[in-house]
Amino acid sequence: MASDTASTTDERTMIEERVEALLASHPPATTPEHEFWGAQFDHGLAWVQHPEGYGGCGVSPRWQAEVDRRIEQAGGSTRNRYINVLGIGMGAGTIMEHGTEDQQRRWLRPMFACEEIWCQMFSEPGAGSDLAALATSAKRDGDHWIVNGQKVWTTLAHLATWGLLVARTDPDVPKHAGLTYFVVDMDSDGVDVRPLHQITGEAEFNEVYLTDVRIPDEHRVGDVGQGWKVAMTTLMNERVAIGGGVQPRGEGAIRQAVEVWQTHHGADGDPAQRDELLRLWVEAEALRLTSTRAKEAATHGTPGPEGSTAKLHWADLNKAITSFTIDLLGPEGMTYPGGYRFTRPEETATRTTSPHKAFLRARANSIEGGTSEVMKNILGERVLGLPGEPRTDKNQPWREVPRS
Amino acid sequence: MASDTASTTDERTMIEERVEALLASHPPATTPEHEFWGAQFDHGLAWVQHPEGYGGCGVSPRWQAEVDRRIEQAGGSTRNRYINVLGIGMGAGTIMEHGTEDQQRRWLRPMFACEEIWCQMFSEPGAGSDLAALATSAKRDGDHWIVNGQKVWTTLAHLATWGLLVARTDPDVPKHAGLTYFVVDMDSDGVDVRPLHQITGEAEFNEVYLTDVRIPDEHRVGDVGQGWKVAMTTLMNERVAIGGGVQPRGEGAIRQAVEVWQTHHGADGDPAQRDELLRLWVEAEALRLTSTRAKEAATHGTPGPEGSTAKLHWADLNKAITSFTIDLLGPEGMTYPGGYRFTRPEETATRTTSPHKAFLRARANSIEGGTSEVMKNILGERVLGLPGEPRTDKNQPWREVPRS
Amino acid sequence: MSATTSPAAPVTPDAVTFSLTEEQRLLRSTVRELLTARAGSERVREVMLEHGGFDEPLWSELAQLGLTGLLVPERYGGVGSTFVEASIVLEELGRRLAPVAYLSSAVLGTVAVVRGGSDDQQARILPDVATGAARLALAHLDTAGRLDAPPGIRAARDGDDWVLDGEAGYVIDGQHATHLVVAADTGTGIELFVVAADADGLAREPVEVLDLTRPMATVTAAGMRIGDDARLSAGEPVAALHAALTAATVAIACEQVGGIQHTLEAATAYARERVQFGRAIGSFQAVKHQLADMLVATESARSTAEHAARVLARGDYDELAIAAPLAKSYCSQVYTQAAGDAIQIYGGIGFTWEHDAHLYFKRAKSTRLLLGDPRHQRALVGDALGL
Amino acid sequence: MSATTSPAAPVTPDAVTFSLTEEQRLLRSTVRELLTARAGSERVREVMLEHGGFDEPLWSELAQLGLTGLLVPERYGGVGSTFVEASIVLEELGRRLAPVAYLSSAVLGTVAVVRGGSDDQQARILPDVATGAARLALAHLDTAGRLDAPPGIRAARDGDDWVLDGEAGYVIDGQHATHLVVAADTGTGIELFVVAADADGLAREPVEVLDLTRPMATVTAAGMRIGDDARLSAGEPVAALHAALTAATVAIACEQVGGIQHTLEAATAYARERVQFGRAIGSFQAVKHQLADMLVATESARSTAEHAARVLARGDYDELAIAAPLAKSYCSQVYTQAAGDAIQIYGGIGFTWEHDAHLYFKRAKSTRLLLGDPRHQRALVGDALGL
Repeated sequence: MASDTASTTDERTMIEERVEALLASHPPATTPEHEFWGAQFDHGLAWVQHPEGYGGCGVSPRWQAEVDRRIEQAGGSTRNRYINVLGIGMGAGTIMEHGTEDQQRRWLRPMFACEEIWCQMFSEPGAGSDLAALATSAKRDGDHWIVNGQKVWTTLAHLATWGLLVARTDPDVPKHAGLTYFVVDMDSDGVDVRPLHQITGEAEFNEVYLTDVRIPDEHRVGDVGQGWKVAMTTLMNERVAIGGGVQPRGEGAIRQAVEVWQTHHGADGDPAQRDELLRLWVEAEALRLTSTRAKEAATHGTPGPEGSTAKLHWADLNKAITSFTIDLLGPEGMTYPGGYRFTRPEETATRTTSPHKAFLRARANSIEGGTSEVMKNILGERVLGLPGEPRTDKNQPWREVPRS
Repeated sequence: MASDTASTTDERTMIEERVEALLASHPPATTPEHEFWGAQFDHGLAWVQHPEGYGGCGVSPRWQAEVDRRIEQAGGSTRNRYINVLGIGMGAGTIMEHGTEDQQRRWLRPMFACEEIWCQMFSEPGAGSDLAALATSAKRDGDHWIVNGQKVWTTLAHLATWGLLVARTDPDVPKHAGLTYFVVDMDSDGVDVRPLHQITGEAEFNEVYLTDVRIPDEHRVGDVGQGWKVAMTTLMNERVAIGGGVQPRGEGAIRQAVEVWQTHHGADGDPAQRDELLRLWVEAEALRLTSTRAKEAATHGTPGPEGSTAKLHWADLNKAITSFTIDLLGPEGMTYPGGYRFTRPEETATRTTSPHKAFLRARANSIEGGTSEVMKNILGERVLGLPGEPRTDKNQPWREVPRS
Repeated sequence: MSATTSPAAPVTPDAVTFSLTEEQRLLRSTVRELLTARAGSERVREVMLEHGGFDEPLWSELAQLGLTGLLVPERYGGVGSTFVEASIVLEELGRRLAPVAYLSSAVLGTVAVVRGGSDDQQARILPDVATGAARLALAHLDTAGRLDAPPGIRAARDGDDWVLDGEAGYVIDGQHATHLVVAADTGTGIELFVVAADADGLAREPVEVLDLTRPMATVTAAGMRIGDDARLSAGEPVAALHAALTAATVAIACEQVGGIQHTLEAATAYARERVQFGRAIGSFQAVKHQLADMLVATESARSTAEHAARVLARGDYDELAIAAPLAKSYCSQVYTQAAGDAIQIYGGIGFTWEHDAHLYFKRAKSTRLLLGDPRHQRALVGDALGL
Repeated sequence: MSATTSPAAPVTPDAVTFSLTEEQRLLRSTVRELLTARAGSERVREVMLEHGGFDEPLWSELAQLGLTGLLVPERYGGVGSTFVEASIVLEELGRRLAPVAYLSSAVLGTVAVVRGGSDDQQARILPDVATGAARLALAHLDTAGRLDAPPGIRAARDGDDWVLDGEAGYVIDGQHATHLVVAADTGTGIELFVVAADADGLAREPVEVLDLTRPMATVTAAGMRIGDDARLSAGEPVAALHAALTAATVAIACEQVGGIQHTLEAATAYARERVQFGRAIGSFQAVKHQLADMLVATESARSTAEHAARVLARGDYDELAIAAPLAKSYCSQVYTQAAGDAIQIYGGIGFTWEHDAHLYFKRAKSTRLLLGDPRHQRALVGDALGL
């Protein structure tokens, strides 16, 4: 990495001092997690790029990784970023950019301390890839809004205090123009959260039915009709959050494939299967190196296309690896150890997932967070500069656009 | 096969009698080919479905295979269907359906006897998949037409007496409506045939430059502005011609792959490569069985989708097999035995082609006769009933449609 | 499944006739109508979650139509049809994922008894199989389900009797069978025994299966004593077992074609109806071309399965050594690809439990691995070809 | 290429720095400008058809920039750069398919002499290599080009001399080299000899190559007598050969990345311009998604090649045993796929001799097979990983 310039040296010193102060006043070993995270917020170390008083200290966001690393080294927990991922990873940036000062003061600290969990209500049964076509309506009623509709794929909704919501406030203008962004109190009357069971049987996600839900206008984020723009901020933050980490070599799905190879086949294994295992291993390593390269480019401020290709590449590869792992299991691949359970999945599912569950779960990789088809459109149009398709739905009033 | 009905029994008898008469009056052993084919035409056995006097005897076209089989059994040649494939396979049906009686009388017999070779001038540099966008113009000049433009991929143009041509006679109407179909005397002034060298170095195809070529109006086929409809008849006949034959098991590209496996690898070969060879063998056999099934369905008059999928399947598979064969050759795959020759390929290329040339030649399989992309649109829309894409070029005057 | 036939050069087989007779078409529409009425998604889900994956009322209806005894000779109360008729039923069952013991009893068990049993034994067992009153299941694997290992159950001679011990894994419909055909390792070879499923010394434990519409069991024999008349005594037991497994290989391919066809049709219908960005998603080339590829693959898969069924029907065992593994390897590849692609076309809804896509996806994967995966089947093709 | 390094567990390697220094960036733009001016398509075609695939004027210009001696130590008149600099040159050469003897002389030959030659021998040979006046080629295979067979040329001791006999196939740039590095089988092992290409007893015959931009020769030695000072005498010859081949493996991957990148850019530009059905073909998802897939693959291919070059540059031989074959296997797969897909995107014009698409398609296939195909390279990765 290039050596620090003068100003980054100052920033480094400031960061180090703040971390030391935090760890001195709130020793991780003896401080309850929520309290520690609150203090971290107060020390300006929650989102370092935020201004003072809003959980930050106004430096480049790349220092955050350094802060987190030091906290973890000192035995502190950063798992709030995981527990409250939709709030801390996506909601906070949105509220900072588009929220009022009152909203920022009210929501950010309890969010970071995980005293209040957040969820995101964007997708609908009729609006998946075509998010801007969403139909949930919000109608003004004095200083309140009355919301009706149905949202799907809302992770954490069953635990959340607050929900990020995009709703249609004007059906008579083109679809992107008629949306407004709100924060919903998930305890409001008319909010009905139901588990959504997936192909593993478990309910990792929820459906949320909204029936005459009243939202005070002060919980609107951004102007009326600006909901698409605000939602884009949330989604941009999502991509940053996803692209953040680089796993060690051989981690993830390929680790399980290698383990099954070693336990079930090994030196006597079929050479055709060994070649396929190695093909996948090579591809996983190629992807990992690309993520490393992307991360390095990002810290040097010259990100190239390598950053935007990772999600697409990973989705296809993860499906291929997890499916091949089942083939490696042979007859055991016809089983589902433990059977199907119609419960909520455990929190730390990723580490302990069986190859069988991983195989089923992976089918969603090329759908969630943007289908592979949509990702390819984005890469083709934004990175490669290819023209878009003829669109009929962009300028027509939403009310007149065909929907299913 | 279902047993013959009464009327098919009559047809069979008639066919058998005619073939016997032909073979008796023109013994293949002693009759020159051209003369034999002429007599075959006169006996109504050239295109059995044509009416008497036009090379046929008015029966179902499925009898043709029987006629050809008997002629071959008796030592007669049917290679005129190959030598003059564009005329006999595609032109004849078009002229029968859309031509005048004079045209039919003038052209069909010399065509079948291979006294006159035919070529087809449809594609242009700017009109490949989008054939209806073609730009070659034909302007009326009294009882003639003056043609200017450039055609590509015209097999046999260097040998042809006559060319099937589609040209634009009205640029101010939508593209499909402004076309007219002609037959061009290839010896006319202004017809310039140039070899088009392909990636093997050889010139299997031609470019044809047309500069102020005069065509008498009596060589127009179909009405002015009806060129698209007439051209479709030609292309339909092409598909029938292509889908006709079913190869024996293990023939074609897979035969070469198996041979290379046996000569270069055999029992000690890499199991991963053996598995890949078998995967391709299985797929080739699956395709062959599908062609068999399609042929059977066609003779029973209830063709299903199996008929339209063969070209697409074959193109991809042939590319895969020929490419894998080069991999099987190992270092020898880096060679091009005989070197690149910038000549016309020999007529019977298919039988004697090296794996190397087959590998290069196969790249065109998914382009010629309809790209795989166009074939998938056709299957998706016509067989599966999926809707088409929004089109802007269909109703606009041709002159105003963007082109490259 | 070891190739007992002579290696066949890549000679073009005698052409089969793919077209159906009037009777066969009637059979197809009869079965399809029955299953449309009785094996809808709701019923299949009820059976798989609440009845252990066996639909007894549906089985009775199939039996009343004579379908459970299609492959049972007429002299033992069956229909004595060819495998072409069975393939039609199997395709329709596969199309609906109908949870009945057809593969296990009407194919595997029936073929084993027909090929291995004496006239007396057949007369004793098959009439009940034909009426559906008896259901056979085949226990021939070890607990790991290895195809190249001896059976997990051993048989030892003790006077006039046999004593069976050991464990067999992955017994299809094992817990719903009334009788088990047990392939047991005698130390010097294999013998087949037919035993009552509820006999003393025999225990059955359901396997936790990926595909809930196809239950399996682990069968344990502990000092189980049976008379020699339980041993199938006509013909070579290995040949009978091989015949049963080859028939099952073809049967699975036929069943897969039904699932593939359903997958194509359902995904196509969805792509015609589902609108995003103001157009049906099937108008986008990304979806349209995926479905066109699926169509191409479906047609070729069908050809391989129908060919194998006809080759089996006419008893051309040389060709069958190629056609059976070829069909299963190809159909398995196509089914797993198609069922996965369909989920992608459905998008989020295809990932939910309430949508049927996952049932086909699981059936595809499970049948891909059943009796040998595509790689294994391809190796058999290669062996038969001498490659 | 046999793994002389210890099997590495899948441990994450020390991270390399992918970013370029200012000097490296300057190097790239210098080379790119030179090749844009001197190695356009017309010139490449002229050289491949009329000059046997070696562009002598371009070679001189590369030499004047010091690029032919990038890997030659400074004390022998070279630049003494790391492999990262060489990888930059290789990528640019691959982007243009520039027909020069870089892989053969500046990589294979240079590394063999640096690793195998005594100081005297290096001082005798390398200064001319650095100036481009001498060009090395490596003759190490048998006539069939088998990687697992002994060299096709044998060396026998005769007094103080050696006598060389036999035939070596697939010698890259063999007919344009001034000197050959011959790996010869002594019966008890391998020795490396440096001999003048026009020496008595040595003959060179061009191979009819698929890729005309990369000439190869068959080299025949017939009773060729040479002194022992021609034998590279420092270090283990097998290790020197292995080092040269490993460096070439990485070099090919870097060159492939250049070709892949060009393929992506050229096909994308065409898809933006070419109009059919009233729209640019790149607006159709069939084309757009194919290019998006190509972009994804290109980025990952680049990562593997750049990583391998950096690992080689820092001399981490344990990691190199993974990184080098990994890069070549992956880049080969991506290149052959991309070059084939590009022809499809171009349509008919891409099938013509006049379009450049086939040159890249042939280079892709040829380099895929050069020094071991992806399957072979993957096996090496597996060996290094202990899988």
